[in-house]
Amino acid sequence: MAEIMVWEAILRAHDEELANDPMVIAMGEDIGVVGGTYKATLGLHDKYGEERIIDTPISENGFTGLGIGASFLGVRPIIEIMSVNFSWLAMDQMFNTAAKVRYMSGGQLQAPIVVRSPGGTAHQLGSQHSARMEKVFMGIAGLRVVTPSNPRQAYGLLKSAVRCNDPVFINEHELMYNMKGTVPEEEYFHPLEGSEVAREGRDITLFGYNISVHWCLQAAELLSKHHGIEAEVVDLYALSPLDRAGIRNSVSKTHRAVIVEEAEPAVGVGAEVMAVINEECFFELDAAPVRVSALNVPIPYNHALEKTALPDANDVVEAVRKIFGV
Amino acid sequence: MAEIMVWEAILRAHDEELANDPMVIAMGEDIGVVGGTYKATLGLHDKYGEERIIDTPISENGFTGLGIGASFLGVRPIIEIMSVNFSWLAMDQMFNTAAKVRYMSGGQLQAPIVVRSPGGTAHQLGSQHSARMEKVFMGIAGLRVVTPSNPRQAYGLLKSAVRCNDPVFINEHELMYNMKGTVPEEEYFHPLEGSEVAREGRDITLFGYNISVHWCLQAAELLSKHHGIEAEVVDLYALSPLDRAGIRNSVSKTHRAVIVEEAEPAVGVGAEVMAVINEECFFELDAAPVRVSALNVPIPYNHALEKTALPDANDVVEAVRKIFGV
Amino acid sequence: MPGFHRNHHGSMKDADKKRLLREMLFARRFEERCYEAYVERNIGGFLHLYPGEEACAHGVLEAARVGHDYVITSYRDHVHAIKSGSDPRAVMAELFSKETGVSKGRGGSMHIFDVKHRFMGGYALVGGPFPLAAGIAKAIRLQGGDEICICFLGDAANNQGTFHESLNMAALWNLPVLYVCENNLYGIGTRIDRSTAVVDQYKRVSAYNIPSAKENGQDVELVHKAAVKAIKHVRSGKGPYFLELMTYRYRGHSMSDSNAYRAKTEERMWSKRDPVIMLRDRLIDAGKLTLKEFKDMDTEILDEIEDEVIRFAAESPEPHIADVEKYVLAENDPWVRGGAE
Amino acid sequence: MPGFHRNHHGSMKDADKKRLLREMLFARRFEERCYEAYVERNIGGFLHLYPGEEACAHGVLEAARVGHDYVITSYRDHVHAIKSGSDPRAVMAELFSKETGVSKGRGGSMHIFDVKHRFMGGYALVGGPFPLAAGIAKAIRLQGGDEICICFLGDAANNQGTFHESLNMAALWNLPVLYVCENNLYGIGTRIDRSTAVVDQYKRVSAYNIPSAKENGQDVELVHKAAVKAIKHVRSGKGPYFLELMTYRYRGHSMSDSNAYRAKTEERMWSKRDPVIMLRDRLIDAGKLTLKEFKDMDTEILDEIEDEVIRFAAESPEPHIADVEKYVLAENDPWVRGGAE
Ligand SMILES: Cc1ncc(C[n+]2csc(CCOP(=O)(O)OP(=O)(O)O)c2C)c(N)n1
Ligand SMILES: Cc1ncc(C[n+]2csc(CCOP(=O)(O)OP(=O)(O)O)c2C)c(N)n1
Ligand SMILES: [Mg+2]
Ligand SMILES: [Mg+2]
Repeated sequence: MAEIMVWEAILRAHDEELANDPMVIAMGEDIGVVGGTYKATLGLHDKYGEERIIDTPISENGFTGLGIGASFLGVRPIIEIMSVNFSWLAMDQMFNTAAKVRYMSGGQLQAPIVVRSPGGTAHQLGSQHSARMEKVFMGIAGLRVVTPSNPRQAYGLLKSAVRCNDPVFINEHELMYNMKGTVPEEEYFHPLEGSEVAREGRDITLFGYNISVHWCLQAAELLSKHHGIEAEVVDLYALSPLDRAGIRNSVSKTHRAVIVEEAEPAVGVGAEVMAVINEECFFELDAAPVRVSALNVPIPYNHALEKTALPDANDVVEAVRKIFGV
Repeated sequence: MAEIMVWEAILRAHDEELANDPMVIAMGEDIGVVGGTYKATLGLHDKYGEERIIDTPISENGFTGLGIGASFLGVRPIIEIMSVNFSWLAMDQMFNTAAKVRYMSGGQLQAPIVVRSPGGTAHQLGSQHSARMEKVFMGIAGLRVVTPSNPRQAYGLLKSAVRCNDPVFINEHELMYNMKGTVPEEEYFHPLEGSEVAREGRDITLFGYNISVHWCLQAAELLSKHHGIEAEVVDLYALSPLDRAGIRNSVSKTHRAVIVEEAEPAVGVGAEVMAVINEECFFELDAAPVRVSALNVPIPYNHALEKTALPDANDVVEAVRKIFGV
Repeated sequence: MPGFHRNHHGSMKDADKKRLLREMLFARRFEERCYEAYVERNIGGFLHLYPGEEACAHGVLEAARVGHDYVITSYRDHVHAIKSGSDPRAVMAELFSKETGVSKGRGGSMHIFDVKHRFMGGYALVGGPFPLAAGIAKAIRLQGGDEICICFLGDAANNQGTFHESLNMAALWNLPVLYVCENNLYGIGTRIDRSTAVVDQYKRVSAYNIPSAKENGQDVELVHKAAVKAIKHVRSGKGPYFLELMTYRYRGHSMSDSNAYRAKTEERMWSKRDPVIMLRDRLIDAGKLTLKEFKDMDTEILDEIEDEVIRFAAESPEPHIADVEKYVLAENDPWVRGGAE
Repeated sequence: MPGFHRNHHGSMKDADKKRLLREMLFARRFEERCYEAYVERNIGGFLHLYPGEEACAHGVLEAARVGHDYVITSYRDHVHAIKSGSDPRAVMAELFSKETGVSKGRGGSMHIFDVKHRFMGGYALVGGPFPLAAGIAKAIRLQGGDEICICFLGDAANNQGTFHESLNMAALWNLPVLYVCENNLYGIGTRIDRSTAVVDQYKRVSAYNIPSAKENGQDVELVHKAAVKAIKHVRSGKGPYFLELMTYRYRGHSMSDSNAYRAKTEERMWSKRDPVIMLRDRLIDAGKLTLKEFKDMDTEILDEIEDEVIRFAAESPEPHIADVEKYVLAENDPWVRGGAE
């Protein structure tokens, strides 16, 4: 098992999939000659050439649509949208075409594209570069949404996404590209559905995804150390479809739940997981489920304001303490 | 009190606001010479001229952005997006600019635009003309979202939206433009926040908005007649911000809740209302809250499939019966 | 059924002209019958008809290799599908929302798909097909074939940002795509000069260095000739081409449109340039056809539409309700579970 | 502080040239100091600097009525704001994320707003300002003023769909907007010919029938002259205009960019066309300035930036944490409750 960074894991997945199938291509702004803003495609332009590693014009809806059209003929484009904030421009093609074409063609066409994008708040990038949009993607039928919390998932989810016949959106995180972790030496495909128990516990379940898994894990350590509360941490790497069974199983064991999301709360992951809990195991609950979310604001540039707007491990600890009254 | 249709109510609001303030303008595809696909601007082109009643090219992001830019200088554009499905194309300007400009300019600029769009599933319009996207709009800080269920609301909400200094999205419904109802003869401004009790009841609360209010009311009648269950129907005409107090008050009285939404369930109004209930009055609940939603599919053209994909009053009745075990 | 012989050379033989006449007349009658079926409530949703514009699809696709080249268009798509090789019965069955429809009754009028004939749809978002067509062309290049992609769209669609983005990429990457602008002078009720600063669409593409031409879209022979040239350019690897065809739709934009915004004089003027009548009269004048033959052909077509097309559509079964959740995602895709095990 | 005298006529007086030289040198030093402040971690987020391109903003805005005309641009916005009348101290305070910043520390480098000087921002989405500028121009028309809107954007931004949509509307509705393309040959690391089929940006706007010109963006006098002509056109009610200025950025796209994709020979060539040096030498050659005077000016500027600008920014207070939810929605808007009662 090698220790590598998230960006290296994504690069490795690209490289293996490009080598495996000549119909795999990568496209996006500055992903070719420059090798990608976060180095996810570094060196691939030299290796696979410009027909397959494509620097696109700044035309998000256009190049996403182009990728979708190519995918109709069996091409498997891995499309990078440099920041999730720019994906609003490409939503038309993602949702009106990719997510619906299989259905409205009666199963004749499919759009096996992968769209990858960093989708969290980094440091002081301001309102127009700090949106967290996973909730937008996971609400529309016909699209899969996954979001890795570590290099192993980043590698394995991309590999499976490339091969899967559905359009898949991969929500990455700008602050996590340099995060290290072990990845199997041998080829590995991560399931696109399900969830993972990142830490076992019996007293409460903390649901996280992507960066918030790490806040949950930190919080769990603090809770264990200072309050003797053993929290289970469930990593919801698949946001659409959500792992209803996984959610039910953990809550049925712990009887308490906190959902931790980086976005502002309205119609988000927190709300959806709460709804699933209400639907799946309401009478197992010993306390009201709680969501820990960002404030309902555009993200400010000022660092202290930014920090205030976003949740962190301490907020998770506070939420759990309130539930237990300690 | 006159009985008029929803489209007439919207037209009247346009007309009054255009007469009231020369900086109010209307823009959109075919809203001028033709008078609007749903007649919401009929006759205004002749009355106010083409500088103020603007037929736009098919350039949704462009003309929405143009409206936003004009609003910076105090113009109050009422922008029609012919079908909510096309609004994906304009999301960039709506969310990256209109929803964030006040914040990121430190309060110097505001974008007092109104965007109106029919946002429900009509009859057999197929996958690309049947999206229900209220959930997308209500998840992003900085934008208000309202959705009228009758002509009075349609009239009064548009009037208030035009005058309000925030960007407001009004989610209308293609099947409701010809729905009749009374509207005050005198000028009337409907609050942009809050909720309305559309029917009093003591046994359970049915939460609806826009068209689903009518399904809830039908269901309430059936439940009363056949099962002696008196349902309260709460009309959530404001989706963002949601009326937390209104939700709490009703559920604290009835102790049971069903949320009825036209969209596929994930991260929708149902999930959000459930989350609010969990946060506001979890221990008041005598039963798990339930959401009645569309199936998780793009909308099929075939009428029977379409009907199957969408919820209706019978589904609401079934959900309530299940809760009461009758 | 209309035949699908192909004709890739400049001039046309009489037999081809007669076949084309029949195909165009068939298209006319097919669309008129759709109108009736809509009034009879056998067709629902939005219905956009093609009468008046037949020479565009027929002239262009006559010059293409149908079934080999890829075709993509907007919601006004029935005739393009049929000329691409779709069985008119399956197209009508789609409009009747039947399981035997080309799109299994899920698509409807705006979403005719017939992928085995390489008719790639049928899209309802104005401007949506521009990048899809470029993408299909990109795939052709990657796969090394000699197909081209032909994208038909309306004049008003050209104001969508996707036009600009797609044409730039198509030119930049030298993609084998032919964009055909069916310029019928209106986007719904908005006349082109009220939406578009430069009304000559073929001139706009100089911004992408794409060669282009403008042609009378009512004369199928002229359209064919222009298309032969355009397709030759694209197929030879010289990159994209843009062909503007001046045409007119006789009916309203869709069934709910009364056409009130158009001057009756304008409508009358265009009706004198009817593509079917023009070709018919030309053949009669040349002594290759009699009026009687034409009328017989018409009767035959009307009968065929009624006895075969409508009947097939009417008698076909509806989709099973239980299948409503089919086709949302791939079925049993192993990668969902992380691989084949 | 640089002065803000205006100059709307073709040729420039020596005093104006000297003032412009000082302004451009100030802009250069301001940006270089930002670089240091970023390294010192007083500035965060993305930082896009303007060295090399000073003649564009200065030449164009010298020909405008600053404080009267509206200016809008992208993330590379500090210098445009200052030349529009913003206090450099408030711009630096913004970069230091202070409450005294132009945008109260909420915006940051990419979101400089100074509405009292009619500097309308500072947007981070490439292509976002195109329609906003057209909208501002539409508002000007509705309000009947003689202002114009000037929109500065990069070359790569022109591939965004909003370019096409906005320029069409601006031409169609004859809006008083001047689009200035600062063509520095790259969009981040992608050279223009690798993203754009027609690299001459001023030619692309023939697709909208918008008059245009291309000018050497390194020579502030030429820029000024071209801008005077362009602004005259727009202000006289003749509709939009497009001005392409050929320029070059010395630094990487933003702080995280090493410029590795550019040839050193290319960089050297452009450094010989430095807008500040060019104007300086011209004034020296004409006997209007000595090198000593220039050096003194530079020292004075550096001191001013350190003693006034940086110091103000450093000493200013941060926003109150408690205000984090301010500016999301309007405060106490009566219509939220249905009116004033
Ligand atoms: C993105 C989008 N915007 C608006 C519409 C509504 N709409 C449907 S067709 C049409 C006019 C299109 O005109 P044109 O491109 O000239 O094609 P034609 O119908 O004349 O063949 C409009 C505005 C749509 N379907 N999609
Ligand atoms: C919609 C959008 N897509 C992509 C980006 C990322 N991005 C920021 S600047 C830039 C290059 C822009 O180049 P150009 O327009 O030439 O301006 P320059 O930076 O050269 O001044 C890109 C791709 C963005 N900010 N917004
Ligand atoms: Mg048209
Ligand atoms: Mg540039």
